[in-house]
Amino acid sequence: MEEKEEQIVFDFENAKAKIFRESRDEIQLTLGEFAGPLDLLLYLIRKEQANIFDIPIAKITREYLNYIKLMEKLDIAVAGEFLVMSATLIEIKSRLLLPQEPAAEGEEEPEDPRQELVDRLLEHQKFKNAAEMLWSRATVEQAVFTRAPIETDENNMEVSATIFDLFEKFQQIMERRKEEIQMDIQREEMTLAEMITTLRSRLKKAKKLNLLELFRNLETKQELVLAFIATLEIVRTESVRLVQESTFGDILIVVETETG
Amino acid sequence: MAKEKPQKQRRSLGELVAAIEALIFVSEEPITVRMLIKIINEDRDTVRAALDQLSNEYDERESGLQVREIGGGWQISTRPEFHEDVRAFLKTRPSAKLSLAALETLAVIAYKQPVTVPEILEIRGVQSASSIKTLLDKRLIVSKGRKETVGRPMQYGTSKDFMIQFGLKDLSELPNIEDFEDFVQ
Amino acid sequence: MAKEKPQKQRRSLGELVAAIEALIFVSEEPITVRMLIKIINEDRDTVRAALDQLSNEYDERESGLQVREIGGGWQISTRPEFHEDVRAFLKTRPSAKLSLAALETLAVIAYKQPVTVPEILEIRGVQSASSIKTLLDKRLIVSKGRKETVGRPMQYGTSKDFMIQFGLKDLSELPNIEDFEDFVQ
Repeated sequence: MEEKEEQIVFDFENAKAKIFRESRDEIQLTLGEFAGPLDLLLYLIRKEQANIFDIPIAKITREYLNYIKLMEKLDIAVAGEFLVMSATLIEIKSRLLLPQEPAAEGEEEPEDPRQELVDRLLEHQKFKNAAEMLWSRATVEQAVFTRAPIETDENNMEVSATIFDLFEKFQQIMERRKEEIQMDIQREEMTLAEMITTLRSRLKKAKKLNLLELFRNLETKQELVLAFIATLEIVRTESVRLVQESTFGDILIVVETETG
Repeated sequence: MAKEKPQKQRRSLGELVAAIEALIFVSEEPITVRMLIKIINEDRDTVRAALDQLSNEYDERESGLQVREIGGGWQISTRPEFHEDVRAFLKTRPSAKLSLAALETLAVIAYKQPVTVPEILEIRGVQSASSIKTLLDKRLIVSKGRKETVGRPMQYGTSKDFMIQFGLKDLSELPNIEDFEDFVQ
Repeated sequence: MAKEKPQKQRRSLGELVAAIEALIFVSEEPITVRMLIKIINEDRDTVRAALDQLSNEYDERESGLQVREIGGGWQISTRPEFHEDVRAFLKTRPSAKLSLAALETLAVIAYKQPVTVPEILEIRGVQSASSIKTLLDKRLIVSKGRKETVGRPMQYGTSKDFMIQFGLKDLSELPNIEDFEDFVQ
């Protein structure tokens, strides 16, 4: 088929791509889940003003394949089901081209190769119409309001649950845990020297540290042990003292002042 | 044998209507006839008659409210005519409608339930995974157990919320699917 | 100055009464006269007259509900005469509603059963004692004997009621990751 000049315009809001051909006839391509192969076929049949019970299969197939080509050109990932339909159309077309064997006496007429497709299209069409009915019902219901929560209602903090909520929660917990484990691995282990340096600089700034608080903020057992040894080391080598202000009170590390 | 409970005094229909009105109001969800029978301690016919009378009273006095059967129970709600006033007060806009894809999937599930994902694909011609997820999130559909077939796929059906949001008394109120046959010209 | 809004058509008193009824009904707090004036766009006297008429209507038809002024606003509530029916109803409500914490705990127990309290803590990262109590009270979980390990902690699993409430034939019907793979794009 010869290529024609085409101009492509995207209408993102409605998830549509319009293609203007040189001949000025306009092709609209609807993206998204709604536009499956059956929708596309119904659209083409309507556009051609063809009779659904007597689909001009050669023409429709040609149009259909054009669309698929266009989609590819637009870099729209052509979903598998569109390709399956291409194959189906081509198969129907070739079966129609085969010479018909006349039905023998008493035998039933061979089925029209298009029949299965027509049935599917009609079935699909019904549900599209049913969807429209639902749409208009929902519109009416949106104009109707129920009473506000009253005292006797249960607390809104609570949720009623389905089995899917349960599964989702479980997934979330597992995700959360995975992240926590990764964070654990990422945290670098401190050496004693680093712990002494940290403690020293904090003391220098604060002049006074609460031992209990210091230990409470440590994450691992290893850090706790290191902090303990570091404290002893600092008390031993530097002018700081451990002070307990009352009998079961908190223990403080205090930097000795010159006059102290 | 002696009666254990003191027999309640029989109430007039008017009193029953009023008691039922109070119960419908208090209930968060549409209240079922069965529940009303249990609480009011009257037979089904009496409760039904009271419900009809109550509903008619609301209609006749041209109330701003209506009493109606929805989602398998009875509920009081505002009348659609007053939606502008109510919206102005609640400062709400019509909530986001479902996408056409989701509505189509919902239509298939409503008419074919219980139905599996592959069966929906067959009718719609496209994958419906994200629509099904949306419908589950909005609690319009629920899982209906697994189908005893290869792979034991999950089956889906519509929920009570579906009936409430689409203003249906029960599923039998859905128009017949054959009525939607519409020959493409 | 020109009117910016097109003047609404004047409504009859009956229509105003109905609109006000709808507004009182949807309001979370008793709705003030000032708010009604604003929404209904009528003067104070008209709104007052409509409120009186509404309140009288409820009294006259011996409704189960009453419209009354309370806490500086107007509210619809059940009449005290029906408190016995109302209380009887409120008692019957199944409380299948769970807090998020309880739901999470239940999820862990359902998928990891039999499981001990320390194991649940390990997975959830938070103490679950009160959730476990709630779940036991609601009979969604049951103890499954002690684990033969240090301290012999109690193990928990889901109950038959759990399966009934969540619509499961058996535990193999719990959704698994494959059921959701389709939804991930």
